[in-house]
Amino acid sequence: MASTIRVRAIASGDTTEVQSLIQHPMDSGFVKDAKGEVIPPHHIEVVQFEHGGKTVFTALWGPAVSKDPYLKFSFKGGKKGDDLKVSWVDNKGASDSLTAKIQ
Amino acid sequence: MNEFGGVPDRGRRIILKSAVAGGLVGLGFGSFPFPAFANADAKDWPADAFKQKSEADALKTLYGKSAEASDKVNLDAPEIAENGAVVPIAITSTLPNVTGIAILVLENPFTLAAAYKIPEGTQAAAASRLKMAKTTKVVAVVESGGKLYSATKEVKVTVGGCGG
Amino acid sequence: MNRTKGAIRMRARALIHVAVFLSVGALATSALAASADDFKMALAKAEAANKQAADIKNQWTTTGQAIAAAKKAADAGKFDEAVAHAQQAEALANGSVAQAKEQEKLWPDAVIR
Amino acid sequence: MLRKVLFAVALVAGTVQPLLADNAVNPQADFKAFRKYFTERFPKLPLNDFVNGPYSMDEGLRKQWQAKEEFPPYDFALDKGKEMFAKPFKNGKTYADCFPNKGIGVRQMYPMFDAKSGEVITLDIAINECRQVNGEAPLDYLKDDMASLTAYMAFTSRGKPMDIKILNDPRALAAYKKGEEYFYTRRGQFNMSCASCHVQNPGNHIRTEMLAPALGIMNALPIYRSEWGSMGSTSRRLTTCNSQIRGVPLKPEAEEYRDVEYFLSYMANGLPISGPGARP
Repeated sequence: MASTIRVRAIASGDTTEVQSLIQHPMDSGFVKDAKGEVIPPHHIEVVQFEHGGKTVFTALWGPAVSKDPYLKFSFKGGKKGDDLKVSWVDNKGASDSLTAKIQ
Repeated sequence: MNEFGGVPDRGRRIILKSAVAGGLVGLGFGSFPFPAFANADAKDWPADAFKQKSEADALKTLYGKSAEASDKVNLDAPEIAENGAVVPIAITSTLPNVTGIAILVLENPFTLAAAYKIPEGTQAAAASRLKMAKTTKVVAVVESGGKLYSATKEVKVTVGGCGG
Repeated sequence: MNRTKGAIRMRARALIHVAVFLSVGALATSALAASADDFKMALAKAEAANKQAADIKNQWTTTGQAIAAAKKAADAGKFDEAVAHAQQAEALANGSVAQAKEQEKLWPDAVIR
Repeated sequence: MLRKVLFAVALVAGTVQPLLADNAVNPQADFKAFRKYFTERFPKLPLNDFVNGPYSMDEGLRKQWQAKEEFPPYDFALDKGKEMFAKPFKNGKTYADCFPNKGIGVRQMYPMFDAKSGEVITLDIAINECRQVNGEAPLDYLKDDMASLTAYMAFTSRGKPMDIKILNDPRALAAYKKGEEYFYTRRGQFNMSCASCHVQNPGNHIRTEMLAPALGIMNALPIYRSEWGSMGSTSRRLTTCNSQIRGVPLKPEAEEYRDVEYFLSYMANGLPISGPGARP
């Protein structure tokens, strides 16, 4: 199965810009389904980005983050070819991770 | 103790932890007896902060203090959201020693939308997409040198992002 | 650029609406309670009109909704209400048929020339 | 630039020979009038920008769209479509075997008139015909799989000018004419036609939504709507248009829908494919 994580990390000068998209319903817990029943909250809680043995970004998300959530940030360091690891965990305990190469 | 000082929900956390551990084995983590770094861990999630219904309570729970307005916090949000389900929001700051960024959507059922931990070497900037139930003030909060600074902008929402 | 605030003004089909309100209103003030047979007759008429609309592929969603409401009311034994909904459905269905016939002639007027 | 495009378009349109017996069907004249109407109504808008729908009409919307396009939420649907496209059927054949140029960069040719059946064939219909020929069950025209597949096929065609041929065949001209009639006919309890919104009011709001211009409206399909939170097929878009004006939608890919797609796509000849599009 394809990964739930898409990541684009591009090094330019001494900075690496990271953009990611994660496939997740991010159900808020306030929406009803076709039968009129509330869809319980189901959302990612923590996303972590690691480079060179160091956490470079941690996102803590509530149910107000959009479906298939997007994220963009930049960190100093990171060269073309370096590994960038992304991992997430949601409120039901599901998780996924991916290691991408910086471009 | 997580660094936001939020009190986690013990029982729930244990269940999540074991689920996460199971997930790691499933991902083939067993081949790394000494993993270099841990994966995203649900115990880092400040559950209480995400339950608050006002700006003051959310910030107090998350950071233990309140914020003052600053023009060094830049909040880029649309004046009129094309759809409340997906509103692009970008925050940047020129403040020094930024350690955290938080986004609050005041009219949502729960105020805190997202919080970011910014370690040294990472820029004080984050962009994401948020749901907004109705027209609302959005507050960007930046933690710098142990203090909180904020910028506020109103986003008009004509098609709400929580109605399905 | 070119953003106008005004929403589109729906050109309501005043006559049809008047007809619908009259039929519903007439029933509401009627002293005689409607029977199951009255309902069946009203429903048959509504369904026949809606079938006509279906044949020319021009049904309105509101017709189906009114028919459903009529059946629901009849199931609950509320025949006055059921007949009113059925009559409303018939008026809507007739409106959709009239619209299609009228449009057969009128649509070329809207073409960009 | 504009003149060049118009000239290229005129050449494309030149393949049409109006049915002499019936002067009422004149796609070339319709094409000229249609294009003139929209370019005069939006004189500052570059011709190729019409395909971006509401985002060509409003700066605030455009900025949000551009922010999302940096990493569009439809990326997952696109990848799913790519996977589906490459995956062989049970008999070992693939979609590539059914389409010209192996199905890559062909979106702009659809819908096309099929002289054998005498009917208008949309890309979605062609996909299901391909499946059936190869012993596979057809895809639901309203569901995500069809939208993902057409999204991928549109993606490989981005930038290619729409290239719809109205053959000199009375059946093709009749289909074109029926499409035009469907487009301009008022329906639904709201008594509105496609043209009420997309000719008379592009750039204006209906309730909370900004209306797209009819010129180039098909070039963006399929579309990912924020409102749906997913990629939606042409059929999904057309059927929801009908229900929004309180009309009972026709069956997906009904003759009328295919004909209106034929008409509108011909009107957009020369304008680039922008699908899969994103819309509020």
